[in-house]
Amino acid sequence: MSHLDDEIHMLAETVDRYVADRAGGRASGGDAWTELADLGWLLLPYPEAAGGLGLGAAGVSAVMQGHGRGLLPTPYLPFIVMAGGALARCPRAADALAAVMAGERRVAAGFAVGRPAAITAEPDGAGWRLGGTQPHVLAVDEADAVLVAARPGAEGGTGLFLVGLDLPGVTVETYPLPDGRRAGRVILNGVALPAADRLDDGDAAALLGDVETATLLAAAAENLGAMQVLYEETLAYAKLRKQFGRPIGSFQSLQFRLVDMWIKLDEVRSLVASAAAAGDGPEAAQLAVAAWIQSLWSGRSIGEEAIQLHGAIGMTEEHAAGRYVKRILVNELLFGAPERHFARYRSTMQG
Amino acid sequence: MSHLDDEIHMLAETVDRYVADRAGGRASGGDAWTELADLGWLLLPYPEAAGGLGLGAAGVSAVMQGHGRGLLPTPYLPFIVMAGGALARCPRAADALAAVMAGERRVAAGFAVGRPAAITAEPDGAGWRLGGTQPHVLAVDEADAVLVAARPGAEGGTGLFLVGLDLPGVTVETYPLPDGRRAGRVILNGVALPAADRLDDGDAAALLGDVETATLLAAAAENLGAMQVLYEETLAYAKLRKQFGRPIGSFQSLQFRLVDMWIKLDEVRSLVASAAAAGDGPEAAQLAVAAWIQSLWSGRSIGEEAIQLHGAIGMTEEHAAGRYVKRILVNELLFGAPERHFARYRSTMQG
Amino acid sequence: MTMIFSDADKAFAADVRDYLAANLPEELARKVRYNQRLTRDDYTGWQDVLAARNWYAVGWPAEAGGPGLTQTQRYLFERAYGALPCPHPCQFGIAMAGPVIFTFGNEEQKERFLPGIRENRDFWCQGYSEPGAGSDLAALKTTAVREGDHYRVNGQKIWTTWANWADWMFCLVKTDLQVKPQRGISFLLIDMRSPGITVRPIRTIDGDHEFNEVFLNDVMVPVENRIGEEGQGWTYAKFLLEFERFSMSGAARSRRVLSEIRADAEALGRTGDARLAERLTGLEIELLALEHMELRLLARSVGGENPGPEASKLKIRGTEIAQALSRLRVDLHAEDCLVHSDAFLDALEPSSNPAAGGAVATYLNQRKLTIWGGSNEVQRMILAKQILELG
Amino acid sequence: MTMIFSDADKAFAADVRDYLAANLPEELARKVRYNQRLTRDDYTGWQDVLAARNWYAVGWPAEAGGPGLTQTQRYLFERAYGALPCPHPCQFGIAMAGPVIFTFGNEEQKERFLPGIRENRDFWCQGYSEPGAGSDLAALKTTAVREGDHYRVNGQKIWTTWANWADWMFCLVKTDLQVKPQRGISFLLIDMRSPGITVRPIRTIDGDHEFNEVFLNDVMVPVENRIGEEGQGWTYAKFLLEFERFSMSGAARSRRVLSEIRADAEALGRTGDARLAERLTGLEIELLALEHMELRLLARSVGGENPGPEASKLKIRGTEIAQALSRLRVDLHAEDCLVHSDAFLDALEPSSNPAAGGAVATYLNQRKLTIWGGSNEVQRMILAKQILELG
Repeated sequence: MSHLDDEIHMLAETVDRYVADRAGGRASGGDAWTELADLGWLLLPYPEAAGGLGLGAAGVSAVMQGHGRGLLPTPYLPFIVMAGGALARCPRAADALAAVMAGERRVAAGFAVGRPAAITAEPDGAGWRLGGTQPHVLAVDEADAVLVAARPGAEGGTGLFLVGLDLPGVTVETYPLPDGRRAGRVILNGVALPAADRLDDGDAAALLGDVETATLLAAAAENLGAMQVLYEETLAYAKLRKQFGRPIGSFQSLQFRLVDMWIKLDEVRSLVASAAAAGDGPEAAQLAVAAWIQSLWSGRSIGEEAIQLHGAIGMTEEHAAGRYVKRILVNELLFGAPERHFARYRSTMQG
Repeated sequence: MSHLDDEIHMLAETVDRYVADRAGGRASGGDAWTELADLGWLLLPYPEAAGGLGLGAAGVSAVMQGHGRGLLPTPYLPFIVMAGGALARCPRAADALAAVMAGERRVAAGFAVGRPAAITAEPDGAGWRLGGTQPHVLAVDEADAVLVAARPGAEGGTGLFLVGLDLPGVTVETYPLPDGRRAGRVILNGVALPAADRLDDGDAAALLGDVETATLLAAAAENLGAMQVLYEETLAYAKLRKQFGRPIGSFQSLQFRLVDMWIKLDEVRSLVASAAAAGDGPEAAQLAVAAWIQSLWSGRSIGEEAIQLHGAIGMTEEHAAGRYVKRILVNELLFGAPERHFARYRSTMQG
Repeated sequence: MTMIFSDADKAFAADVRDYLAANLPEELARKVRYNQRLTRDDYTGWQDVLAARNWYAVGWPAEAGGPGLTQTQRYLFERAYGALPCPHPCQFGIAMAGPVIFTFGNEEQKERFLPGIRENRDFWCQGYSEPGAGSDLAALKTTAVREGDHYRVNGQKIWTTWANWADWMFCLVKTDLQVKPQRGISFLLIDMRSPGITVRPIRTIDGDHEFNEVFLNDVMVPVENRIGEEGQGWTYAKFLLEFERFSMSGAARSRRVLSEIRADAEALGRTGDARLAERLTGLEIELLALEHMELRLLARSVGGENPGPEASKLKIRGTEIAQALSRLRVDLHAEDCLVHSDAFLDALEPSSNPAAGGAVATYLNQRKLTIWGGSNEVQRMILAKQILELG
Repeated sequence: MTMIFSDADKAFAADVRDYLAANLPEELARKVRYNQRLTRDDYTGWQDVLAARNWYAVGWPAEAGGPGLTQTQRYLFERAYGALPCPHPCQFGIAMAGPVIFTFGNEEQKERFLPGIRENRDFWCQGYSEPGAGSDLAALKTTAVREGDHYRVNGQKIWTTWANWADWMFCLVKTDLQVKPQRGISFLLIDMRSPGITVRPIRTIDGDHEFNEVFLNDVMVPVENRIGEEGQGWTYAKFLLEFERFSMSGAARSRRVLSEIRADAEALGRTGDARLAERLTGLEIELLALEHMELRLLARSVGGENPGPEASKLKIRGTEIAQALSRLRVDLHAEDCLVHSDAFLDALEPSSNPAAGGAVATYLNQRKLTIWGGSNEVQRMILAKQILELG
């Protein structure tokens, strides 16, 4: 086992404990984000040179699986993987990244996977003036700034701008997502920024592509965590619940469906594990996209089966099944259905 | 029950007896086509005004279900439904149709469903000169003529030409289809025809569209007959065959699969019955196309399940399952996969 | 096998269509169209519109005070009804309590209960399921002990749709614990205002409240509220099941939903999306097959044959198709579905894409279709045993 | 969990790839590429090429005379092998008879049989299935009665692949009819030239002849041809099963078929077909998931853990994907698949679209994948019991 494998293994154990503590009501009661900072998770994916722990996709995958298993509300994905991931790829964003890693600054992600930038940036003297509406910015009500992707004037390409939410011209309208997480529309109305707040090196398209890949893998890992619970709960329920005088798990047609759930879970688990271990490069990107697509195929099917096999109890708000199903569904709506990523997948194929 | 219903009911009983006789080795031993003529089946679909029995699609459906159940080799579909159906729609083809109905002339179908005409016709004095190759002409080795669709010179549209197979310039290369039926390539090399052998009234496109719809319904009915046998054989086998000390039909997962086969069969049966009873018009065309598509969806699934549930025995040439599966598969290859007909289906939709 | 409609039938269908179209309030149609939540008043107000033509208890024979429609007219009624965004009328009185009462009740019971159901004065709910006894009625635990001219009822019902709105509940209870379950169950009508009844809401994953738990604690039910004989409740419940399955294809509703999704796709400029067009066409053909399965079964029951257990196929395919449509709507609207709010679902707040507003809630809500009314697994068991005769 | 290949491993993979590419005859590659039928000489000729590098018995440990590859090298070998249109080597000697002999056989048996298998001199077949006993070995009926230093064997085997070509058959027989089946079965090696053996061909729906019935009529088998103890045959058969499932994913072959279909689609100018592109991409991702499930299981067995019953998942998904690919090829070539002839399949006749020529026969042939080697239903039963622990 390599050194990295060791660290990831230890991290996964910490995540398990953290999730179990929160599930068991043993959460600290303090600010969850501060807890994550104390655990070192905010540093975890970034390169050691930048002050991070260098655990990359493997580390993110472990933390995100925990988010899925425990349905954690902390915005690790948008703040650390998306916004922080973009900052870590911008040479001039070292200060902002350091503040993110320290938990001092909470930056939301003002860009969407697979969608062109919704914001425009017009040159304005030495600086910029931003306008437009960015929908579905996750956890923006917990952020103090948003990193937006914008189309800069006539020059083309995509720019990355760090926008404080307290700036004049910034409005945020928040709303609950179907799974209970919160998001918001960020409306920029002629927001003036100094030149220094544009953080990319001329065109952010390529780095945003990498961030999107990392986002898909992180979301796949979260889905994996969620569907693992769905599978385990359904299997346990099938052994317990009796109908017609027998445990329903003794009916062969249900056994086969549970076996298929187990296989679908294993397909996601295998792709997420390989993608997380693959480092960089086209094979890693291919595995990440495949992991995301498979996580939706498997997630839909495991989720629907989990509700069906639980019967009416699975339909209730009190039971956990629905919450897990909604988490996976909302992730799909946020990051894009399988077929929307087929072209991306094909573009990563070699030979 | 209407008069037509009565006649169809009697016809279906005759078809059942005919199929049972042939399956039981009680076939006459004479020429099968002459038998069909004696039974009146060659007259059956055509209007009474043309000397037919006026039983239309309902009559064809009954005869074709028998072809499917009994895997009859007689080329009723290409000769009576396709070529004869086209002749019946050509005002100047009364003589040819009469000869077909009498069993005196056997005309193969030189056109394919959903494909443009493969033959060209150049004006040549008062007549025409035909060239090109028509592939996959069913049972052409039993025919003495072929009714070809051809693109006539500069005038556009589609013409219908009756071509004797003994004419100079006509070559036929026959081959077996994967299900054992025979087809052939008809190669026309400057075949000279008098003007009178062009049978359509200027453009045959619309009438060929109607013939195609009738062909799809007839082929759906044949598929229905075939999958009915597959279902019945599989159900019977599941009750008989023991594994792990119990009939395999007592295993719940198999029971559910058999139920799904039964439902899929019923879906085809319902659409074929409604389409056959619907007369003419857009609703009839819509039902016919839907019946064809459903017959492939159900047919694939019932066929694959029939082989799987029979186990290795279903893989053998001696067992009937494979022959039925191949009949349905070859029909699909001849007349086009489901998605190829989606546009046709949509064009028949009202509102 | 053919189903040809007479001129009288066609005129009837036109009458239904015209009356419904003229009397469906615009605001209510909008709520149904966009899958917003309906209130008790939405339902009862609309059912009054139906009752005014005696079309609320539309399936009842004339002897029971119903319109006495033929099977063909019933079919045409459902088709016309499904084509418009009308609320699905509450079924527990008209399709369940009513038929049991007019088939197995005595004259006094018929006079007492049927008018209130037919005229939409009483709101009914169904007390079948219990914790641990869903599709398996043999496991019922609620008891009714005879004490003079009353039963003392104790137990708990669950998944009781609209118990919170109901005036009456028809209920399966155990009156004999000694015999095998099929012989010891009775069918009681219980006034929901009786002392000892507590209704507790169950919220579902779509955030809605239609299910309830009903706790029965020493509830005294007059013996005259028992339908039929003591111990025969199982028979009456079975009698209802086949009716229920026959009406559970939901084909007319699915036909409407399909056309709404197509309209939404056009409004969103997505007609050129080949994958979407294929999914729509594919579902359209599946639905056509369902409709013609239903028509054939109908044609046979016109001929006097009881649909019997075969009707399970309609429930299976109908619910599968309805669920597929609810998923297709989510896929069509994609991220537009994210802006979800109870205020929209309760019709308090407008939305820029209202068709997306209720899409997720409907997708989640429709998961129930394959669970309730006898889960689809139970339907397949019925077909395997009773039609395929697999042991 | 990571699988990083050492430089030595990479060099090994390159060596395999280069050797196979240099020694695969063009005509043979073409036959495999176009799903034409292979003769016994096609197989044995190619297996000689493998045996020349001791790569026919590629999975054997060094003690048994095999190459003693690590699990990682095995995986790399399969991957390189599957990438080329090489015939699938006959498995019954190298993957079944061999491992049982070198694991449970005595020294004399090892010396007598292993070299012939390893060096591709003896052609083996497998005598497990009987009429009425396919995946259910407890129902075996073939008997072996001890008479001095021989067994007298009577019975019938069925679905015996290549019995018509075989020199030897390994065979499960009943040596004790009194005990329960799991204790009364023995494992015999039978010379196919023994008097009393009759082989009758079974033609399959694709027109091929690879299955046979084998009738055993008073066949005298020396006791020294029994492997291991009398009555322990069930144990040896079970030992083989997990190996078999592990090798039954067919992922490498499916990867090759997928790239062939993509090449065919390009040759036919169908790259713009969105539906085709989606099906290809979808299957490609399913296959990638299969490959990584396999890699993970491999990584664990590198760590010393037996793959165990989990390997059933590879058999299930691998065969499902292979069947889907065989269907996709038929759909791609559509009516071009109609021109079917035994002459083409036997490589006697050219075709204008050779990729279509064997498409239907292959689709039909591949139906066997989910039936044999323990049907996929049996695999699911194994997983339900042994992994999910469902009673």
